[in-house]
Amino acid sequence: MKILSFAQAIEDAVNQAMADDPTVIIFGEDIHMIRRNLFLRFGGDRVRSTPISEASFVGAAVSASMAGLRPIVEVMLVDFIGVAMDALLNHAAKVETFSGGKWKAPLVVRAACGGGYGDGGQHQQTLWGWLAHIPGLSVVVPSTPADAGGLMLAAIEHDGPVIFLEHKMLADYWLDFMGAGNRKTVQFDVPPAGASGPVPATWQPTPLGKAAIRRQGDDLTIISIGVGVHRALEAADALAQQGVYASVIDLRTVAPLDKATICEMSAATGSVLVVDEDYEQFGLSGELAAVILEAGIPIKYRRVCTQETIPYARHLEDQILPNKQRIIDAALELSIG
Amino acid sequence: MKILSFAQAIEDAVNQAMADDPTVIIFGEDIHMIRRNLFLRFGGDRVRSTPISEASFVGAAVSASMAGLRPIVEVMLVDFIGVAMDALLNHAAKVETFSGGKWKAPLVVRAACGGGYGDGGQHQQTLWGWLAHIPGLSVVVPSTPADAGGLMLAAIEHDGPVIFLEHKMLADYWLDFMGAGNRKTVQFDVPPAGASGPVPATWQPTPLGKAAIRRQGDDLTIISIGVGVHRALEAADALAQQGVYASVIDLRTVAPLDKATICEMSAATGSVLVVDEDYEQFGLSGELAAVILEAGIPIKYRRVCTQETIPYARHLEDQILPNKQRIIDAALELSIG
Amino acid sequence: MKPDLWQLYKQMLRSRLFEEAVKRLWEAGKISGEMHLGIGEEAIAAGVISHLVEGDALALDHRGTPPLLMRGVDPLSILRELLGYPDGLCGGMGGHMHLFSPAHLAASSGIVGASGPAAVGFAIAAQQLRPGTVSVAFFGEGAANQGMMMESMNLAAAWKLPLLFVCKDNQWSITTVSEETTAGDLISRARSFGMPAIELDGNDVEAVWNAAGQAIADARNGLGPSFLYAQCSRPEGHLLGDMLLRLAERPLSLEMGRVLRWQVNSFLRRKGAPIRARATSARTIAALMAKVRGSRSAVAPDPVARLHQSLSTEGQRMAELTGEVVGEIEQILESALIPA
Amino acid sequence: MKPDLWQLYKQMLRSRLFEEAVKRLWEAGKISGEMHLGIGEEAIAAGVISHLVEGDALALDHRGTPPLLMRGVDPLSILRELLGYPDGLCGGMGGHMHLFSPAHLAASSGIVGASGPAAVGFAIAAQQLRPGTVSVAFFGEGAANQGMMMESMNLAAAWKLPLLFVCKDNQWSITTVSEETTAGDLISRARSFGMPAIELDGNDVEAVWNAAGQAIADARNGLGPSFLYAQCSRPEGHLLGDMLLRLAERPLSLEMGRVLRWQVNSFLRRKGAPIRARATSARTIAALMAKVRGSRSAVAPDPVARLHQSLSTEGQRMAELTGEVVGEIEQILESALIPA
Ligand SMILES: Cc1ncc(C[n+]2csc(CCOP(=O)(O)OP(=O)(O)O)c2C)c(N)n1
Ligand SMILES: Cc1ncc(C[n+]2csc(CCOP(=O)(O)OP(=O)(O)O)c2C)c(N)n1
Ligand SMILES: [Mg+2]
Ligand SMILES: [Mg+2]
Repeated sequence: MKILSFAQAIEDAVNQAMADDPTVIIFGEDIHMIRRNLFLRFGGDRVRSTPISEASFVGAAVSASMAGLRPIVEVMLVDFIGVAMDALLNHAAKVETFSGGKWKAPLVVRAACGGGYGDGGQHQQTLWGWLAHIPGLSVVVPSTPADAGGLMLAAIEHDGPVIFLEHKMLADYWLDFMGAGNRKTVQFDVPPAGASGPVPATWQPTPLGKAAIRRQGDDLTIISIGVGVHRALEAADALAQQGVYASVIDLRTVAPLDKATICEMSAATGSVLVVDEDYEQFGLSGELAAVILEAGIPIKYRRVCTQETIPYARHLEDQILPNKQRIIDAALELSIG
Repeated sequence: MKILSFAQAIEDAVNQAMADDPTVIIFGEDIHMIRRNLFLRFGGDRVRSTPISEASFVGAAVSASMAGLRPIVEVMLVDFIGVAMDALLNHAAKVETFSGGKWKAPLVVRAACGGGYGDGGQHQQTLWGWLAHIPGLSVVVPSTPADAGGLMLAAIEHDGPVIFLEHKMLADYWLDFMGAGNRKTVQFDVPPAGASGPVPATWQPTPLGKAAIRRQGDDLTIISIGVGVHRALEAADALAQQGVYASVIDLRTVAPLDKATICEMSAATGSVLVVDEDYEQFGLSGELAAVILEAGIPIKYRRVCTQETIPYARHLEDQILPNKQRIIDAALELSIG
Repeated sequence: MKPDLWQLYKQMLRSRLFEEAVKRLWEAGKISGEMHLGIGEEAIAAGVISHLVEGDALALDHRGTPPLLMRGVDPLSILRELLGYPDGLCGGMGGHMHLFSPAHLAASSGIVGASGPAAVGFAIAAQQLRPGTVSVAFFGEGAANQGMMMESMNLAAAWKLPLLFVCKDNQWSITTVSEETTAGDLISRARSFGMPAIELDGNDVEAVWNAAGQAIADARNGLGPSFLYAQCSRPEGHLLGDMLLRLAERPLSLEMGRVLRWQVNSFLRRKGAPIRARATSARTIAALMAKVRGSRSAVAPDPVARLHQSLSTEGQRMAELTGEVVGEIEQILESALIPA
Repeated sequence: MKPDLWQLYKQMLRSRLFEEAVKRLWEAGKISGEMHLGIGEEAIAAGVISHLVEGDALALDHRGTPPLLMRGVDPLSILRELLGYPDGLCGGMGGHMHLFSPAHLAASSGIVGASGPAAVGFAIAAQQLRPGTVSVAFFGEGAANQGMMMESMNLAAAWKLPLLFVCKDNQWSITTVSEETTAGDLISRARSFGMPAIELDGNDVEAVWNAAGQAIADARNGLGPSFLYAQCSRPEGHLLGDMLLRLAERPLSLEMGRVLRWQVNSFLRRKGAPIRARATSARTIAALMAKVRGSRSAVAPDPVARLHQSLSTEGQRMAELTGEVVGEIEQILESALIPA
């Protein structure tokens, strides 16, 4: 059994994909350093560092994918997608429909996301539910090394645009780059089971749109994604000690959404708690409520999400991002109320 | 009683605001023609035509608002906001939080939205639920002339960023510009009560975050916004003939959301049908489900939204946008099921 | 090398007649939405497109029909797309701003400036997968102020991409005189990215053909991108039913009456700009309408008429060619209207 | 006019010592997140900021502290912001990339290129509400490739806005040598928008002061925007804990060992680029590290040291000034650490 860090798992899967398929190329800012191992192995033609021109190079990734390449285009942090949003909203997401299904755009937009290291509200967003609003985009958010590699491979192989988000609390190099900066004087709440773990010797794609059940419990169903899954599991442990037993679903992909698993697990407990680091309003947490209601499943419902622009100071940020205590409180409210 | 068209009502309110407050200015592409009456009255300093550089001029509106102006910045169609999204996502929406509440950005982003005239998927989006996902933005979508003027005045007076969306099926000049082009040979399903109606002699701001109840009925509650409200009212008339009585709520503002009215009216019927021209997934329709569930109100729930990229051909588009028949079908499903 | 002017003329005439057919169908209400014609741009499209070969790619803006036609896309399938039929080029899903032909690596967009990034991505794929092929971006002078277009010029030049930027300058972006919103000049702007930039008369197909030929050959040979800046005029206005054009087309008195009425209304209202500023606004609008009238006048250059004139010495051949093209377009029009 | 060099030196020294204090606090783990220092940019900031008066506005990037300090924002409140205290400049909500001072019309952003639009909006407000005031945008040479920055240059020039673009060229954007991603040169780029553009040594505060003074005076007089392009070097790297710098700081052998290890790993893997291409990649990375080492060397220009040297002839005055500034910063540091 191979053990890799979250980041190594992704790189391993990308390595495999690039070795197997010469049409896979990568571009983005500082890629020669951020992906130096790939740069050294696959050379500067396939691993290209760009100017700080996201609108142009994300747009270019769309047409490059239409012309036979399978680009992985990196925008560093998902927060920076604002300047390139037109490429996703009006191009990547719409090529297939506009062309009457005759043309596809198989690209991966890769970005780091998420908070918990005190970098302020322009660098710690997650935005996965926001991106998933646009029909035509798939949005993938792994929580373990095995999923990270498997979903990356699936994203590369998928015949449409996929946003692949790696959370900075899981991808150690991002956390070091932006949070630690080689310091021993700062601590972060990194979930061990997400930061490193067993992976297969050869990567197989993990299917998009298939949630994973991380824990079974009869009292309530916690639905989460990314780092939230680990927070939910910690909370579930604590809840179990108080006699409240929670299931924990890891969605793994926001879009497509695994409606079958969501509904089945929600029906089983009748109580649903959504733990979502993305903004609360008009996003993933609401969509889950709608999906369950549409299926005619009566539930009690709570959500623990990010309600505001993320503050800079770590103690303020800790209160705003979903944390174990908020999850426990909401779960208890659900199971009592 | 003054009767104005939807478009005239907005212009009338803007006229009033500009006359009363010299810090109100307008900029955007082709503004000298699109707002020619304002251009003629208030001159080229306050009504400025821009280059096709939305990222820059929407960003400029944010800082101009911070420096004492109250800009109304126009991006023609909300679809074009993609190229300027960073200005909203990372700047307009965050100035107040970042500055610790010490600085505000009182700007209005004005855009036309919506489909129904066969212009394809890059020019007919609504995106209101998408924009509302970002904490810090208010999103306003009037459905009548009186609301259009009153909400525009409120948007201008509001001390934060407001997105003001005017639907092309209501704003006649947009429909003529993009749909009719002076032709007598094309027809559109323009809701008469939205396109023209009574307005006050002097505008008062219509408060943001206050829904309007457009119809009372005991069997189900239809929640909608913009043109959808009119479609819902038509459907409600037809339903009444089949003995199904629907309430119709016009949200008027997506953010802030009038949770009190939504919950009260939903509890009253126990059946909620959301009619939302924006994309279905991860948006307004889901948020409404969440808000109602959070309030502990058990409901049956359906939604009639736009599920895909909007097709070009009018007969295809008609099937995808929420229409009277889809609303009736969903309502009957709810009241039988 | 000399261009085959007859061949170019044929393409230009086809395009012109096709656009005129589109206009009629649109006016009859059979085509929905906005309609931006490429009338007036035929020489630019023909002069560039005639250099393209299998594997070359095309990134188009909201006036994509002429380049697509000239590139060899089936005119009938374009027309049926515009009519919204399931057997249209894009199954009725795209429409006139979203015409896509994978076989020709040709993609359009209704987002101003989007042909820049699109051409960059096509050029990357060319570099990587099809060395010796090129990518072409068509766009208007207004689009040159869109950030992603400028970024694309930088990116193309920095990466020495096989790309040709074709800027069609008709002086207008919708109702705005682009000069007033464009600082400096576009030739200098392109050159500042280290790209060769050539200014030319977009009504002179031979000039376009020559310049494009050289630029495309350079691109094929790995010398990087170039910028073609071609003046043209667009008698049909920005789109069919153009508001400015409608106003300007009325007899002078009527139109001035209308402007005067706006002006008077605006002057009568208390509060507002000083009278001088209001008068300046009124003059601005009047000047715009005068400018539109000018661009509609009989003396405005027409690339098709111009080439027609110079080829008309061979009357017989011209008659035959015209007959052939008219026949083709008529035939297409007829087939286009057959219900699905 | 001659600048008051002592006053400029004082500002530069304050800024330097302040940034060094920030560095210590960051290293001690008391400041979170990324930390981009303005060390090396002091002459540019001082030469520009010293011309600003009440009502002028500042649009800043991710290295906003030096300009803010020099503009008169309370250093203690900045430091307490970085430490995340509720009485910090932004109540602990903003942090170092989002420092805002409404009183000084100064706003920062962590989005590269955002200071362009921000300065445009400030300049519009200046034109409209406070004639005679100006707006200044600070940004790096990397940001000059961001679309909204280029759009902003066009917009500012087209509208003759009272705006000064200050491009600080340290040659790097994070780990990328900006030259390699920037086509043409930035002076030509700015000039292509019809703006005056001045290239200068950003380590020479007098040169910056002179050029900025002229440009700002022009802007105040309605002559429109200018572009200042100032070379500088940034010994602390892109941010504290800079990865490239960390690598480059190791003794040569160790570092080369590391690169060799990557290289060998990559060479050992079947499939991938031909050996020559792999070797090129390895050389690229080695060259980057060499370049970083160069910019860290003792001979790298330092604007503070340079001015210090030329003013040191007046030893007594220098000693007094140094003492004063050191005292101020020490005092601030002490107060900054008092818990809320
Ligand atoms: C991003 C964006 N902004 C605005 C528009 C609206 N719009 C469509 S065409 C056009 C003018 C384009 O001018 P130009 O590039 O010169 O092309 P032309 O129409 O003159 O051929 C504008 C502003 C758009 N489609 N996309
Ligand atoms: C839109 C956007 N893209 C990327 C980044 C990440 N980033 C932060 S600083 C930086 C480099 C900026 O280089 P330059 O403008 O030269 O400024 P310098 O850091 O050298 O002062 C990058 C790419 C960002 N913050 N915003
Ligand atoms: Mg034009
Ligand atoms: Mg730099």
